[in-house]
Amino acid sequence: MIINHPILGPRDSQEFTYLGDATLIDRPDWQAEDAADQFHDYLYLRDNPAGEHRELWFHEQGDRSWLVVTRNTVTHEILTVELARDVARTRGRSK
Amino acid sequence: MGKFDNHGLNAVSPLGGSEPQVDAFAGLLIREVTDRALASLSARQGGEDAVKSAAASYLGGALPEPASWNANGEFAAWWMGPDLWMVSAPHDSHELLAAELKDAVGEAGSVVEQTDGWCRFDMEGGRCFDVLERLCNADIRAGKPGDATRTSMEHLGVFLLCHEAGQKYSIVGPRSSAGSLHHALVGAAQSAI
Amino acid sequence: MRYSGLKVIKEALTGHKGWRPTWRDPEPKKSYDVVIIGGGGHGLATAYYLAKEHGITNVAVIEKGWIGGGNVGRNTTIIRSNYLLDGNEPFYELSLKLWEGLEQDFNYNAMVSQRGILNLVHTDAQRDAARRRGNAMILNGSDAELLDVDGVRAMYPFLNFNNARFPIKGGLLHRRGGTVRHDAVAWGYARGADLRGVDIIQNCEVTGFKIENGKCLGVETTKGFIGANKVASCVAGSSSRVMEKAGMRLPIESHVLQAFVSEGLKPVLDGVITFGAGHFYCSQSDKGGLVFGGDLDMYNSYAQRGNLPVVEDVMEGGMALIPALGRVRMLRSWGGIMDMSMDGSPYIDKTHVDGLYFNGGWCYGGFKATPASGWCYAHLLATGTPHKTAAAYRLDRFRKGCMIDEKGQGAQPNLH
Amino acid sequence: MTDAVMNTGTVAFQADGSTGARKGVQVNRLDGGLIKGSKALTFSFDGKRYTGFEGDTLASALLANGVRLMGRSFKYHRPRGVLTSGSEEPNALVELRSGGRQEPNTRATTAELYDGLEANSQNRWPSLQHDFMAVNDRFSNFLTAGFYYKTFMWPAAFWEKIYEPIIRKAAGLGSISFEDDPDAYDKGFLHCDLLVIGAGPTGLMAALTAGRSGAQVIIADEDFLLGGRLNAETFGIGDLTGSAWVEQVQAELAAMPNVRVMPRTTIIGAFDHGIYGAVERVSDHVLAPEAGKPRQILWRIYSKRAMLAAGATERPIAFENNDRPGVMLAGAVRAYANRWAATPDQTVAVFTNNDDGHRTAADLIAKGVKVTAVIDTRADAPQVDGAELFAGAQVVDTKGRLGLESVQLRLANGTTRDVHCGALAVSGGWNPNVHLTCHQRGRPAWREDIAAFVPAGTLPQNMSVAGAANGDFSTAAALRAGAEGAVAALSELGITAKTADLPEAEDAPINVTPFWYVKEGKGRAWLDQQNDVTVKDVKLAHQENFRSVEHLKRYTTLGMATDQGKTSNMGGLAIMAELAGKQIPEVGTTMFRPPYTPVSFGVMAGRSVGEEFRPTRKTPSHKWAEEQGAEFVEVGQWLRAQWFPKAGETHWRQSVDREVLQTRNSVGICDVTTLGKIDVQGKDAAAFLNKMYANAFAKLPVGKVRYGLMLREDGIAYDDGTAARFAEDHFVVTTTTANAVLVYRNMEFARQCLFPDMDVQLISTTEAWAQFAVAGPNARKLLQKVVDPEFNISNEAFPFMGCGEVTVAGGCRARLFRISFSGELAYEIAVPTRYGDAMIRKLMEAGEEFGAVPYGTEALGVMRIEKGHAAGNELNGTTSALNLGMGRMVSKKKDCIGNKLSEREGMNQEDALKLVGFKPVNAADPVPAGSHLMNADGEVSAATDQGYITSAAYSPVLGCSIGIGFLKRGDARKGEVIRAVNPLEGKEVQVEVVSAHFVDPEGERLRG
Repeated sequence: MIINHPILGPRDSQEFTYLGDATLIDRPDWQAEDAADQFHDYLYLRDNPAGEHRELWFHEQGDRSWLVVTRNTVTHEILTVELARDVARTRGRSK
Repeated sequence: MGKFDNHGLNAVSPLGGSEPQVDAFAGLLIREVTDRALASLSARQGGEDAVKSAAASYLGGALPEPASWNANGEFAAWWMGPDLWMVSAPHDSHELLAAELKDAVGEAGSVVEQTDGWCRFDMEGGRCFDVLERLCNADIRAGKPGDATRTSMEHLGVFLLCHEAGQKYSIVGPRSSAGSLHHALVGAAQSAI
Repeated sequence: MRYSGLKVIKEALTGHKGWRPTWRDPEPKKSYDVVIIGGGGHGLATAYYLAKEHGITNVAVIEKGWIGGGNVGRNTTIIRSNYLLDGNEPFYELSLKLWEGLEQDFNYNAMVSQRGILNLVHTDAQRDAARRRGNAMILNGSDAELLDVDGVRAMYPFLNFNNARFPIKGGLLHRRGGTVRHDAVAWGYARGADLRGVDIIQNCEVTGFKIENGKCLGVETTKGFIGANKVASCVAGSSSRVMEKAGMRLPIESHVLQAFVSEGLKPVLDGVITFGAGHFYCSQSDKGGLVFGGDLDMYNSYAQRGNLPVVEDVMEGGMALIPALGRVRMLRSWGGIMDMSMDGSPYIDKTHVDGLYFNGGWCYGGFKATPASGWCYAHLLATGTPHKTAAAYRLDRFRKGCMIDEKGQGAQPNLH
Repeated sequence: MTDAVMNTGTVAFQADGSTGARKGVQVNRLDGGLIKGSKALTFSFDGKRYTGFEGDTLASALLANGVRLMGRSFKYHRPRGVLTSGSEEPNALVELRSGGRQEPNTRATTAELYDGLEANSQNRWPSLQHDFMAVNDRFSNFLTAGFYYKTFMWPAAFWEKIYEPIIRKAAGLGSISFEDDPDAYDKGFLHCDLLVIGAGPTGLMAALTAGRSGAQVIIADEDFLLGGRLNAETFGIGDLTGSAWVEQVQAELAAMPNVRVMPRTTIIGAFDHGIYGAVERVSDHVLAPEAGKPRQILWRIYSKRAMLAAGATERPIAFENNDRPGVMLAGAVRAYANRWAATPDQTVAVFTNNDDGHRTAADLIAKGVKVTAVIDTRADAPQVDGAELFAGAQVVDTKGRLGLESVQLRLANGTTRDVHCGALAVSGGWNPNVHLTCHQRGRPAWREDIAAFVPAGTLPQNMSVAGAANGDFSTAAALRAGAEGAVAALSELGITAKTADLPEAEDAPINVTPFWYVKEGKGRAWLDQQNDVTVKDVKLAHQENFRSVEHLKRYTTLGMATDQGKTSNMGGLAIMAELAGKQIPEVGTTMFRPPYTPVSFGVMAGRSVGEEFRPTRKTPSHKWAEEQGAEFVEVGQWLRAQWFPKAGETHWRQSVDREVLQTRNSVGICDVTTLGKIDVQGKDAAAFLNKMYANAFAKLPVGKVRYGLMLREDGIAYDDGTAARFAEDHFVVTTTTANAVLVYRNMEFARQCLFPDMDVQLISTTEAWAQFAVAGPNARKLLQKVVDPEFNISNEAFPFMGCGEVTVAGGCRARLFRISFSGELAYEIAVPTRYGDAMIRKLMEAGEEFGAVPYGTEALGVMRIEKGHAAGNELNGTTSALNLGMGRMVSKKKDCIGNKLSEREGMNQEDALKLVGFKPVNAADPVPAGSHLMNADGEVSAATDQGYITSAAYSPVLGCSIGIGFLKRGDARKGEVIRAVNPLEGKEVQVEVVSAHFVDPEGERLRG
């Protein structure tokens, strides 16, 4: 597969390490009332769609960027690629 | 191989020799390079501009753009990642490059000595394309001087720096695997040439 | 109709006129006691044991394509009971015992062949782990032998003992492990279930569940609504797609696993062998092809195909282990969709919906589990309580912190 | 023809002596052809020597020499000859070469002839002519499709003991030598705008058009000669012969720097996003590769656009005994005559359902071969000159044991007739080579006018199909499609290409009337010749309800042979459709999957073989350790010294015991460079580490080191190490050797995805520093001789868990850490890696007066077990901080990775496993790691399992074996005697539960 890196352009997916669903960015608040349940759902449950899937890839053999790739899990077509750090900030993550 | 005996310890090259290794083929030379000091420079949050200007004045030129490298006098630098660069200088005159660089950028940046984290082989000659296309997936034939590509060769992550398209490249890889990287380069050369 | 050597001879002498369909193709009835979603190995085995062991024959197996077309028809045919953890080993040992009597039980030759599985070890730490696992196997009634390098050499002198990057230090031998003719498993269970009255309905896809006040009343399908007292999902890689229709999110990711077969060769490899320093395992089919595989492609996928890097990785492992394979050719590659669970172990459980049951999360261990999965799923469906060997396969085990993590990889499905 | 061939530079045979001479040897060699008659090559088949010419394949050379019998079928061991002239060949498979180069199942049709070629027939015993296993053919009626599923079940034990061994021995085709393959293989990567797959008229025209536009073009063909069918036909293109036109185009392409022409290169698969796999056969056409040169190369081709121009494959017609040597595809017979100047026999008959078959008759007649009959299933068949035509007739049977002698016809009027012929050229029409279009989601669609499947559905991204592969069979149509396809593909890339003026070429329409099999006859009519699948088998599959194409394939093995059904699938489908009363498209097709043709293990492994399977990482002291005669061990990719044998030591234990005792009694030195080192800087560095580690780090003072435990988010411990604080905003973190990459990846994940606004920068420095542990009571004394005097490393100035920057050996900068894995007074000292070799020598020299020893990973392991330190065996991915006895380290007062889920009930049960030590009650007993723990009495079973031993060693200090491991409620059971059982090796020993800290439990030594 070819991942169109937002900074480096098209790169072979072989250079990347796959993690999984991009919701792993949304780590729950450890002090929330139902933190235990939230962490369970966060770590263990997946939508696992047959179709568009937002997922995390690490450019391990490249610039060490974590990317959020939107890819169709049926056709493997890649629709968008973003820097995970930007996505994380837009999802309200900070320190 | 440089002024290493400035104290009681003698240096050895990544391949373990006291002199850099050279391998010659028809139309290709593979040279182990040991006379450069390296330091990584990363901008701290909010310090991106400060680092760039401080580095520019220390290096005598701007830090390179993504996926590229440049040289300014005795200095050279390549882009490693977002807000992260590798700076290189002659080892003889800059064995303490990291300290010098840190002084230059101060609080705006983080600097880490990288000199001995890497081994470097320069490949020169008309057969570079033929050999490199056996080693890495970079589109080298479409490449240009100043390209700095992180790629992998025979399972090893390396930086590939283009000096002159089709004629001269530097391959910078992990020092502990220098032997394996060297074997891969020589093997590819024997196979392709 | 009973299969036998005599029957084969009789038919040969009378023009093969007497062979009847291996299973019927009935139209679905309005409702069943149990509707099993998925005509794969596990679904068909479940139907077979429901009918045979529990006398529940008013059962339909509905399959969106052709039966046996999922992972039971695209795996590397290995059976084994060489697990480490208490939550797993008794279940897989039950499965292996069922394999051992399967052909006589369902009167179909699935070519169950226990020629042994050898897991190679290349480091002292691997040997320690192999010893712990071998002991766990024996304590659970399975079999294991720890071989040193000479023991391995005696079995397979052509492995790389000369210039290996990761020298072979020994291996854990599981003599009762082996292979089975995978398609025949689906066909044998289908035939056995069909003979006992189970309706096998091909080309019928589930489009939804009918759930009213927390009770599942049946399934909507491309052949209309089919009512059921109990609905049992058994669709491996499609688990998330199907259960999503019942509003469930599962601890499962679907990943593609490639497998390969070489051109036919005169005997090379008697048993199954797994490389401990790379991703490669291999056996030889009775037809002569080397059947081999390795690691997942690593990314979520519902495409039954993979990509080149994994092919290379697997065949590099093959060459590293058996340099004599250099000129042997890979004939065909294919991919299956693995229902990778969050700890590498499966689920056989009720769901929060009354009358809706779930079986899945088999990762790439589903084939060897087929008989026990059917046996235990049938037990759960018939009795309402989990079979003792499958008691740990609950959907809520992560909430409780009771993971069954053979590989110790944590909640990352593609690493199991 | 002759002149034209002259033009092409190849030698045509004139009616002169030389031809006669050659014909004398090669009885079925004809005039003309594209072989180099000037270059005679000798080769052997089954030990018999023959002569052929450069340009021959093994198959064409054998035919020219009058050899029709080339193999045996898989199941019935029927005598078989060559059916085709290409890679789709099911029958003529041979073992090529010998020794380590022996290559089973090689298609004689694609094996290029070279001088000294050695081939042997396979799957027969004792000889090809007299094959014992041919007895199977007599029992074929019992060995029908799937018969084995219905028998061999009684008695149960007999399957493995009796039946299966016989079946396995009989099964398989060719054999391997079991010797290592001596040849080298290589891999590479190519990039292009347009990849053209196939170099027939379509592909050549496409490459020419694209090449002229300046685009980067790769054109690949599996054949060693470009031109595809043009080399097999007598068509002219413009005023040139087909082959002359090919040479002209080839010359122009060769002159273009932007075009790469790759003959002998098979595109094996279409993978995601325009990546194609290709295998180039570099040296298969020579006796042995040149020194250093590869046999084959695997190319990964990154294409922006690809055009499939792979042509079409002819399909046979099934009829009784249609598998005898001499029964061939009509297009193949034509190819042998026109390209290779060879004919399977001097008398040939033709059996066809389409006009194309008639070309074979015409071409053979033109070559002086006697065509004894043209049998056309169509009543309205076109006329034939020079041969008798039987319109509306069918071939109903054949004769000839090891080779065809005659065929029996049923004529339109119902009468039968025997026709003498040594070969029968059969044409059932042509199937477009759609295979690569199916490698992703493509599903072919039926086209009635050509009675064949053509590419359809979702093709691989950016792939187009043209020419015969797309169902356009005429040469003119192919040229047009190639040119227009190239223009279209490039325009999508913004490259303008012009369609060249197309030369004149034949444009004959396809006249075909579908005809799949001859219905009459009690005998067998073959569909899949290699696997012996007959029409009867398909009927039986239908009868037993194996009606889906996939069931048909799997039950009968139709299309599962080495040719993957390229010539047989279609017939099977058509017959199943007829039986099921369906249209062919309703029945559908099976999946075509990679590779297009089989691919060797060697080329897929490339140069990653033997010791180069994976890279090797060497420590800075590697060279020195080699000089000491150290034994090395693989730790991940690292090679580490395992122990350093001294003269007179005959067993590794002696060396290890000595290293341990000398270290504990005086001082030892160990290279610990392999531990991962990550440099962490930034204003939030401390806060960041506070998230990464389960224990607190925020308040670690500068100049201090702290042990840290890392958890996964699920609360399981996965790594431990130390963090040294060099400044408020600067830490150096160490990881275990095995987890260095993983920890770095996880830290980057946290930095970029979880805490994107933290000011923290990470970079690995593992390789930059050569780090040595100096351990033992004399460690400080030793180091004081190496560290420059201006640095005070006394216990007061440099206490336990201190760290700082110093210089050594007169000014070499170094980092010093006072940390201890061995439990002794210990330091780790790091210098730039290039000085590592000198540093180990310096340390050993300085240590001489103390009798300093180097110690390896074994002694390291013994000492850490003596101290009860957890390592890989304990951090096995299933153990929590609680299990490791570090439960209290997990801070509840802060947020860190893993602490929330570590609170789950299942991980905090009162009988949880706890890390403790074990001592054998009988000091002589070993306590092997991997033993399970059982109570002192009671049954030994999984149900009564109490835990397991993770690590064990012989402790020279205690004079007995010791172990550490996990025991239920272990911390509360010290002093209890239990059993360590190891049924795997038939061992059981009594052990006492003790503290895991066997040596210096109070830890006084390391503070001393």
